[in-house]
Amino acid sequence: MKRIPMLTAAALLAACASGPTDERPRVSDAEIDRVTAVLKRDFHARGQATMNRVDLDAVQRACNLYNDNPPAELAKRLEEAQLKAIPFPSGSLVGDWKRGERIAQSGRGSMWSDKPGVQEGGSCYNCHQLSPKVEAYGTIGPSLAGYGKIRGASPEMQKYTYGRIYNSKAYSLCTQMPRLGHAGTLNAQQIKDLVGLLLDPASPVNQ
Amino acid sequence: MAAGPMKMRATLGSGYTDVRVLMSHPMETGQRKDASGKIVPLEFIQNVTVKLNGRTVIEGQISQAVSRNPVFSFRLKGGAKGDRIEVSWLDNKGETNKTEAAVA
Amino acid sequence: MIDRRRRILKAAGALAGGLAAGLLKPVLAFAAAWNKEAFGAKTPADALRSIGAAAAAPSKDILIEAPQIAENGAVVPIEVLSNIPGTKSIAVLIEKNPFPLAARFDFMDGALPFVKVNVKMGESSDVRVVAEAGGKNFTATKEIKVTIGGCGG
Amino acid sequence: MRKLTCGAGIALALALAPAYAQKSIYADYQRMTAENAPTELYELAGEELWKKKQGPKNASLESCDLGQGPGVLKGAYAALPRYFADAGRVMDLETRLLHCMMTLQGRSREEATKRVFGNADRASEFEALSAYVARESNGMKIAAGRSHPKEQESYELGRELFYHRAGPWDFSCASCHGEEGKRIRMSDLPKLDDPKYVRPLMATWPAYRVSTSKIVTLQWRMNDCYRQMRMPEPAFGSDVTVALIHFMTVTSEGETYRGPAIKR
Repeated sequence: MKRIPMLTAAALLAACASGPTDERPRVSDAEIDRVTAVLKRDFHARGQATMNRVDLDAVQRACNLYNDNPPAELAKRLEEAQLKAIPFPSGSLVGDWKRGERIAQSGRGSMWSDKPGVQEGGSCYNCHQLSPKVEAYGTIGPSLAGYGKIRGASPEMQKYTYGRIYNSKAYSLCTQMPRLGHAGTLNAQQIKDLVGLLLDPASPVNQ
Repeated sequence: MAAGPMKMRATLGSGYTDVRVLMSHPMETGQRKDASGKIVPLEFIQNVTVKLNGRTVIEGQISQAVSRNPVFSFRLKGGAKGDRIEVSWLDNKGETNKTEAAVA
Repeated sequence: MIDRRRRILKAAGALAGGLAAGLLKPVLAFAAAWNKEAFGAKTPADALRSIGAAAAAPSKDILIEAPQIAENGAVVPIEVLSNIPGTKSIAVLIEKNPFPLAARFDFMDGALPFVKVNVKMGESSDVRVVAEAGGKNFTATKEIKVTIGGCGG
Repeated sequence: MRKLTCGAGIALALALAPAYAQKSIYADYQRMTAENAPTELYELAGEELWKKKQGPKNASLESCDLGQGPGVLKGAYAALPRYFADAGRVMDLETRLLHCMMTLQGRSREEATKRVFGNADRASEFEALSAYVARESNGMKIAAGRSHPKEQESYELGRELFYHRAGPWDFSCASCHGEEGKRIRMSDLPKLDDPKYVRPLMATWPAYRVSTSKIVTLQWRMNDCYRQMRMPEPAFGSDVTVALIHFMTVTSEGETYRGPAIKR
């Protein structure tokens, strides 16, 4: 799986050509801190969306600081730390693709308007094509149609796929994909079910 | 909310008078659930009447399939500035409302 | 006035009881003209039968302007014009809606057989228009695809 | 009996082969819904609210200065957000309306902002008033304030916020609105730092939203985006929401305003 497309320097240059105001200026650590301070002043907690969500971790800070294009050495170091923190379950990671499909379809979870706790929502179709039969898919991320058919379901592929869903930043630091396990949006069983959706030969993704 | 405001515009077109009327109405289908999961009861306009200078020229019957806050356009033959147009509606709960406008 | 209503009721195939109720409550008189049977019909065929239009001949003189594809079924604009001389009424049916008959308009002297209205569509469907002129019924259809169904709201 | 829950959720039943064509497949739909939009109902309700005496001072908003002088509505919306010396800050329309409710009508912030976003049954005061005021800028060129240092500051804050990633899902506005030609589910995603996309958008807010049958404003749009970004809630009329609106409005400079309009 390749890196999810993101704001590249080329895209920014192209954007600059169309108008004077759309260039993202480089920001300093101090400016990032100033934005965080403004967010802390202007936002309030609502439901499960508590104010600590405004605080930045090292990954977010690096991506903000370098316009999603951090130096390779820094990216590698942070990716490794993210990878090390993924609690991989033992045994097969291929869950129930039918439950996985429901999770992939739902956009619920982690919003102030959602019930607290883990919901059945991975928002996967918001950004990815999965089952070719489902036409309402987004294009922010790459198409995952045929994901398992192409790659097989070896233990290594299971682990990679699980990890990629749990914490995508462990593989590509500034990907736009949320860290669904790390953020507490999905639990281990739900991620396994999504792995099932992607890898199970019977899953609609692989038809 | 049922009988909210109405708004109408009647303008002289080429050979006809164009009547556009807006109605505030929820047009509930009886299928929708509210935030607490309860079914919102059926509530919709059933009859729409258009009068020109006091005489009925269009009688409409509509169902809950008409969208919330209904917008209708009608065309009346000929017409002259100052002609009085009146549009009224009646819903399944017996609520009613009407509006009047002069052709401009 | 009463003659007028009688004619509508007859055309609409409503029950005589409705007429009596209408006469008793003059303010709400036009309520009686709502064709409960036709609007309650669950198939296009039943609805057409209820408005006396079971046999309608296809006509190119009924013009339906509507988007080929609607982004949201909660609001689908439909514009209908009949060029058939002497058109007295226009009915709009959304064939795949739970209750297909969406609207019916009677046009008297002074009105053109034209209407534009927003309707809800639960799913992609043919929209059928039936025009009545000179005691005969004519029909035309147009398919409208719907991305997000709109009967819930 | 046929399935009665038609439309609950996303019921897709069509082949959208080239789903992402250059010209939106919904162009006809958007044109026709725009022609048949019930926005005037809200403009009417807004006009009533503008003239209605209320609050401890039993005053109307008729002498509210939206930047063009007390009570002047013509062109006011097209020139917002802008700096207001009497408030010492940059304000968008809704923030300014709140300011007038507090100063002219003597209402408390708490009371006036109890219900800033309405529903299909009843629009909020801000929504109806926005529709009424915005209509009076129809046909005028969008020109948000940019000359005062505070205006420059607000614009720059908006630009930084647009790209600032935070929250449990690490999103910035640009996560969804930073690239051309993307969509979320079936919905096209405009690249909001690009005049090409943002100009037609800013020219059509506030708008009647077909999917929810209600009028929506830019303050609502900012609020709901942050909800979907899994962030805490921004305060109504805060510097954050005003700055983002300011950033996008400045990016739309020169576009002819043509709202209130309709959105999907």
